Amino acid sequence: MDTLILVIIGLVAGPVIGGLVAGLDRRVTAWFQSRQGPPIMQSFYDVAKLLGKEKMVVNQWQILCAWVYLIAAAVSVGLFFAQGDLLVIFFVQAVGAVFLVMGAMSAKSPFSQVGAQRELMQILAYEPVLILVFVGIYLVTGSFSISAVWELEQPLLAKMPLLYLALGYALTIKLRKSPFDFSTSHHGHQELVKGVLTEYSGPYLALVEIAHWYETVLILGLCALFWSTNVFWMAALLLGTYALEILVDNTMARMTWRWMLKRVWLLGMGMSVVNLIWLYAG
Amino acid sequence: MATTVIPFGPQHPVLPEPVHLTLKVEDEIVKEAIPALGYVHRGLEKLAEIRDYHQMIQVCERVCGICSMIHAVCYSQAIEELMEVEVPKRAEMLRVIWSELHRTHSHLLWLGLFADAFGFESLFMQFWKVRERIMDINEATTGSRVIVSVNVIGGVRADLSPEQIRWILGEIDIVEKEVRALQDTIMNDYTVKARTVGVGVLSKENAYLLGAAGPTLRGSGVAQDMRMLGYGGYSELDFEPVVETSGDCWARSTVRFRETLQSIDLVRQAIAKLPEGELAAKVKGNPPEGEVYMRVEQPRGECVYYIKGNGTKHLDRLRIRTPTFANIPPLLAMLPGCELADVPVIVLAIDPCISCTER
Amino acid sequence: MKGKVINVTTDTVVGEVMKMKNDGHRLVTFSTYQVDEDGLGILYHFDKNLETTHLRLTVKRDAPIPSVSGVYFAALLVENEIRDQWDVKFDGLVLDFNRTLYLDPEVTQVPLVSNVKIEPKK
Amino acid sequence: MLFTPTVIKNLLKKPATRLYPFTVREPFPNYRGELYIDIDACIFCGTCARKCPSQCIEVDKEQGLWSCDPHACVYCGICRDTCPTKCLHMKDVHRKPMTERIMMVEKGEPPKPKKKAAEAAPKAEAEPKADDADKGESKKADAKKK
Amino acid sequence: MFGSFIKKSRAKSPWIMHFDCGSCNGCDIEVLACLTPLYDVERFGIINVGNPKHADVLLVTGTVNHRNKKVLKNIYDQMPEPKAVIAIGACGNTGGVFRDAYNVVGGIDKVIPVDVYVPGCPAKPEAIIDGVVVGLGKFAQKVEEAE
Amino acid sequence: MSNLLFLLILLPAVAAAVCYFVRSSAVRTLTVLATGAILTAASLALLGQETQPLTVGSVLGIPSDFLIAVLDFALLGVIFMYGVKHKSLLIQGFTLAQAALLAWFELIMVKSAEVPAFAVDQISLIMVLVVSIIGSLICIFAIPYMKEHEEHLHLKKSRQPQFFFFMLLFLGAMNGLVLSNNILWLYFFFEVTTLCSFMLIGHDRTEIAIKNSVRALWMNSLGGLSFVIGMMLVYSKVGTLDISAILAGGPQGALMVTGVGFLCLAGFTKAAQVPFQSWLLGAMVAPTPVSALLHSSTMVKAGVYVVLRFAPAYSGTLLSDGVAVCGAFTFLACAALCIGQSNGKKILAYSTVSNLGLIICCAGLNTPLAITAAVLLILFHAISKSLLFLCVGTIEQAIGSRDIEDMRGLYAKFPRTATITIIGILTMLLPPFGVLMGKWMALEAGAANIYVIIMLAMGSALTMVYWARWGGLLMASREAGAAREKQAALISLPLMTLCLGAVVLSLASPWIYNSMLAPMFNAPPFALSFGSLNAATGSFAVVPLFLALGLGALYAVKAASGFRKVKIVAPYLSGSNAGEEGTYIGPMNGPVPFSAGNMYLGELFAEGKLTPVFNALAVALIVLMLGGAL
Ligand code: SF4
Ligand code: SF4
Ligand code: SF4
Ligand code: SF4
Ligand code: SF4
Ligand code: SF4
Ligand code: SF4
Ligand code: SF4
Repeated sequence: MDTLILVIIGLVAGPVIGGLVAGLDRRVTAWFQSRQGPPIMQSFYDVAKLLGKEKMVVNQWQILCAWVYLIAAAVSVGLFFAQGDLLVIFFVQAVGAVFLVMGAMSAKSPFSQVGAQRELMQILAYEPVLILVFVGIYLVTGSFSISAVWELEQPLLAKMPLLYLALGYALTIKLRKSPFDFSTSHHGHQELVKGVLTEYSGPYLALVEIAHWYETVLILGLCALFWSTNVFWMAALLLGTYALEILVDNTMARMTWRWMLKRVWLLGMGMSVVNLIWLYAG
Repeated sequence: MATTVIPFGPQHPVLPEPVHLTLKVEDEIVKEAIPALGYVHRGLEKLAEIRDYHQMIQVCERVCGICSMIHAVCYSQAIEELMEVEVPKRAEMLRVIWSELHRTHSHLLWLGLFADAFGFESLFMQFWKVRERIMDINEATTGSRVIVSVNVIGGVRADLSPEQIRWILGEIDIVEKEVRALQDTIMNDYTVKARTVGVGVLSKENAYLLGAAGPTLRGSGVAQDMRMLGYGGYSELDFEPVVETSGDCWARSTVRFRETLQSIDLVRQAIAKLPEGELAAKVKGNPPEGEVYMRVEQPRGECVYYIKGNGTKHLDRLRIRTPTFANIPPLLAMLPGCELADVPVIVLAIDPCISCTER
Repeated sequence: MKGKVINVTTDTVVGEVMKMKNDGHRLVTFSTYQVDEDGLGILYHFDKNLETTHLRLTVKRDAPIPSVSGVYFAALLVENEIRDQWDVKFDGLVLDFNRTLYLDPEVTQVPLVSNVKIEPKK
Repeated sequence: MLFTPTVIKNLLKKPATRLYPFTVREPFPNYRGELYIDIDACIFCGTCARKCPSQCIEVDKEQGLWSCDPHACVYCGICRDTCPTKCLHMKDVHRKPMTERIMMVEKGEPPKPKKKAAEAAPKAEAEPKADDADKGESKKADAKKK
Repeated sequence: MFGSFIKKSRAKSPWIMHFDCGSCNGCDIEVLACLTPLYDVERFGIINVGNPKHADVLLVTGTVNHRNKKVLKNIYDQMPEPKAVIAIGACGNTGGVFRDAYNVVGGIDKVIPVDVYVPGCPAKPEAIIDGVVVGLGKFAQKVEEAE
Repeated sequence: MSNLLFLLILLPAVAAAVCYFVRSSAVRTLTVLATGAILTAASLALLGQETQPLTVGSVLGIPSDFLIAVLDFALLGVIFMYGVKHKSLLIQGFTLAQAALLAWFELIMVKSAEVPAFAVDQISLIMVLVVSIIGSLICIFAIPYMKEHEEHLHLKKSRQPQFFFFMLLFLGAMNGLVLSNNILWLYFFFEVTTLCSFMLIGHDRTEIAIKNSVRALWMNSLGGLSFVIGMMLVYSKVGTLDISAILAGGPQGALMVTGVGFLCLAGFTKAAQVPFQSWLLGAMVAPTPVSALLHSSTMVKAGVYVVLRFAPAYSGTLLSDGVAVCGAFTFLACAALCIGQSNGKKILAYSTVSNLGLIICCAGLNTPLAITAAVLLILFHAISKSLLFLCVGTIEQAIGSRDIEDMRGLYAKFPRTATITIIGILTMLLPPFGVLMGKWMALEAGAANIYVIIMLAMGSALTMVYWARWGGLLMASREAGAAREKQAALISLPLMTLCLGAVVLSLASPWIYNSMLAPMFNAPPFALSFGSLNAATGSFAVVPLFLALGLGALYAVKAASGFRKVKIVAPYLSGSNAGEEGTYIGPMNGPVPFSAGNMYLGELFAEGKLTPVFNALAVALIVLMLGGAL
């Protein structure tokens, strides 16, 4: 029963938190650029407006894929709040990612096609890192379940600092921030227009956006696990991490997927492996 | 088989102007790039047949709204040469000041757009923020931010008061400081270099043979700057063409960055040497029969006007060759083999202005 | 007009342009003007160390003009432009847009020649 | 990451944003904004119409009508500078956007056919007054309102 | 309640798309300048999206010619309702100085319906902001009428 | 029970003979259908049986063990003949060595008492189900397929009799293989599959088909040789041919473990593990039902079965780790090679090898969790993969190409096939379906071994990529009123059955686990509650996930099917769309058609460059593995 209540809280709070984070993000980004920026509630206005727009698609697959993306993202957040298995949560989240890609590929538009391919490259880059992070958690707690994390005496961060850094790569990719914002970017000034999102419009774009909020919450939740012992430090860790994300977003050029693959596989995986070896040894 | 054909333009967010490239890519490597033009073609050269030669100044300014001043200067100088009009020294120097202000704003604008081309939005914002001071100077001294309309045949229509000059000097000091603060980012930042160094390389020979112009040519190591012809007030100023040798996008952006500082310096020199005197010479009659070939240096490079007069107030032929027109063949040569993500960077690196290309 | 002007004919133009290239000149552009009812003047502008040289070619519009795009690739765009604006043909143009560089079928006049209709597209 | 000092500086300083339209800064006095005419001073000489590079002014000397298409005007100020009576002026703020196309039409008093004027503009006929005045006035009001 | 939130949101989140229809760049760069720190139209929730399918408001600069009129029409058709069109600058309004040239069709309203005309050559960023504000008013009005 | 076993093994052989000698297509069709039905029934019936070892006394008065020995040599003789015919020294050498060693083994070493020939346990039960049901469906699919196939080839004389002969024989051999309890019997069936696969791969008799079949034969002969060596080494230590006895004893010293190592190596060759993957890839020249049969449910599964079967015999040894690492390496290497492929069957081939690697890795990990993962993977992989093979076959016959780039937008013309293929792909890579569940267990089991987990993590990501893009490119718009797609009943039946099976069995997986797998272990890895599999290390909420995602997906499908009410617009093409969907006005004012291609990461994952590297690494790993056993 408790689990069910937690799941419902997660499902409701997910988009609220995700939307607020997105709004804050835009505001802080504006400050970094010496601008005033939009209201904090802007993301909600955007999505509400999109929901009120005319429904327009290239074909029915897009409708299907947008919905499945949202549902999978929501389910993964639900599972997270239900203290589920990290790997399962991740795979459920991957359902969404795959459907987003497939929906983009259903349209005869080179932009969404290439965007979809790049999205796949991103999955290729972050998936191994995330799995290794979960393995790290398993090695520390003896389980892949989130519930085990709360029983720790010492924050995960103390044992897996390098894995946290590697997680940073995955976080940046998932949040679609520079230097990894090539499958689609927040500002439409990209060689691929809106990349993987080019053909989603109106209410379906809103679904994708809400799903993205869920994903943001999921990945922030993942970060939160790293300081599970103290709420204050957890908040500080999250704030610091996100602030760093915004800073990185604002001080780096967009790179290419080739660069990303090499970088994340060498550095991200490298750091993860070093940290893992340490955990295995210890 | 795994070829993707990408219609790059005419409406495309990284190309603020409508132009089209059909890109054939494999694994995001460009194999072939074919352009399509004509989305901005208006046919304004032909307007010379129905507008008189004074009115054509306003038309020529609108060949391109970014370096409008310099188009007007080039056109006016051509007509003045044809009609053998002596332009007052003060007017010549004022033309230099506004031309260099235009070059500054154009380069700052470009640096911003270039940053945007590799997804560095904050840097774009920063350059455009700095640029607004130049726009304010334009607006305060000429009455318009972009298309300033201060040229007339024989001179200029506006003047600078001593207070304005003092204010301008103060403003450009600030601009220079803020621009210099960005030097490290645009020239040395790791991610910026990763996106520009070695991208779109144009060798010195190719740049020359393909007829590149302006910073594109100078970035490949050819020291050619039409201002060295010494037209207008430039003969009295002290400067050297800015040259980089690596021929890649980094070199082109560095040339423009250094030219921005050079232009600010030229504004200072011109103000220091601003003589007293008339603003415009009296112009009587119509351009006589004859031909004139006039070249000036625009922010994007060498701009050529060919004018044929016939003794009436309408010109027989007005022909404009703009720098972007010259830079398109080199662009086509640079694209094959690059990554799709580098296409915007390479395209932007020639500082395309399609409006003036197609007129 | 400043700079040296050399008169050429359709027979000699490619050779002269080749000579300019071998001399290390940069092709700047061509300019065109109307000579008479069906005559077209083309000026080939060259630059070397800020010195200008012009080749002047006068042709009738109904005969094809030898293209120099094989010598200077950069001539491709301007030759296509002239093709659009004067309805002339170039022999050996590297990439011939066939009068679609700027013009659409809606424009029925040859732009820079008065009272000449564009032939309907095949 | 070399850009970090700049963004931090931006973060610590007040945003550079001008809060237009909530606060409007003092316009530059020279700005060539909205063109308007002091119709009472106009002598309907047509100079402005002839000099306008955009050819957007029409002057009907016989009826005393001066009209300009503000949508076609390029705000170059040539007309203002060449008007012999200096009856054309430009505000230092831009013309406000409109939801419909309008035409500025001003009706004034056509000059009496004097001998001197007759040389330049032959046979300007005397005109019954204010036939179209109402129409002109209403359009003018419309134009100004926006 | 949600319906009224959507209605309110429409005015608070106008995503614009800029299409340069053969402009001299004068107006273009002023449109771009609107996004930059000194004008920052993101204050009003405005995002410059490069894609008609995401746009609410189409900002058009420049003269229409025979080639780009098809593009203009196409883009307009790909925008989902409700939508508004703002023609910017003398060129967008009427064709401007170029309207007598042989390849010029004229203003934007020759091809698609225009909701707001922003005069100027080029239109100042302030004028463009005013134009968007007027456009939003028109937008709300159109939605009312449709309902 | 004994009747059922004979039915499962001998009926296919008899049916095969019927197909071969009665050259009527109607009879053939009936035979195949009937065999399929009976095999299915028999395998299901076996489920309800008491399991106990079974001894086969004599057949027609000849002692059965002797009969098998004779048949062994006869088989080797046939293979040697083919070696001579195709001038392959490798085949000749390997077979001669095998024959010599086998003779020595049987005549000198073995002093056996009677050993039960057959035994049924959980693993073999599942294998029998897989072989009998999926194998039968594939054979049924082959009926219309081969008809059309021969029409394409314009054959004068139908060669379907041979074809179905070997197909059905294969099923029998497989059933025999998985049920054998006598290691010599196992070896016999192992060799039968080698010969059948050789015949089937070379079925089309094109130059390339023959070349590839010869390659398959020599590699599998090497496997046979390795099997014989392994058998001898193991026997020399434990002194019995009884597999259950061998397993019960666990690892017994270096020599015996090395012997098991050789048996595993034999399994590797059969399961086409790197560096032996090339035979399986080459086998793709065969008609698609062959690929489906060989590479989803039978031949290659024989390989992993051997490795899995002997898992208890090497548990806790270095060999076990070696097997795990080799398997994980194959998983990663083939996933990487797969990224670069656009040939649909090659993708399936690499993905098969890759998944087999994962199963072998699980066997090597050798914990209850890992063994559960292995068995579930065998089951679900067989279903989904055979479905996909059949889909590719159907598509190939429809569009004349097996290149996935040519399948772009398949939905527009062939909505049924495309949808089934998409579902097939989804069941291969996403939760809550069985293959992913297996992968999940494998990852959780592998987390204890750093080498394994790193390779699994990377391989898992690569897998996601090559499936997702294939699934995506099949989707497309379909014009209203486009012609309906026709599918022959015998094509539809296997496709729909497999498709449904993949989904329903995934949903039922907790109960499958509970009833069939949990009894295998003293300490079952999972507890079942609310339809979730719970363990200390993690839990997979199968039924809740099915409910959440399934209901969600149903809602999404409903929303999508209302698409006619939504405005349909052309895709965005920078504003230059021409009339037709996807076409735009390009240079010279002319139309340019849509064209898109996947990224194949040519510079990173070039098959030609990577294969030698992977092969070398794999050889090194295998040497290490065998060395580790000593
Ligand atoms: S293209 Fe170049 S010359 Fe032409 S207007 Fe633009 S900047 Fe000026
Ligand atoms: S020249 Fe530059 S600023 Fe002007 S429209 Fe093109 S990209 Fe934009
Ligand atoms: S033309 Fe001159 S006199 Fe006449 S109304 Fe205008 S300003 Fe007055
Ligand atoms: S006097 Fe004649 S030329 Fe002068 S303003 Fe009047 S009408 Fe024009
Ligand atoms: S300001 Fe310029 S364009 Fe406008 S009416 Fe006057 S002369 Fe014409
Ligand atoms: S700004 Fe408008 S009215 Fe003025 S010249 Fe240009 S097009 Fe004509
Ligand atoms: S030039 Fe002045 S006086 Fe003459 S018509 Fe124009 S506004 Fe009137
Ligand atoms: S209105 Fe003026 S500034 Fe704007 S595009 Fe047209 S000519 Fe350029």
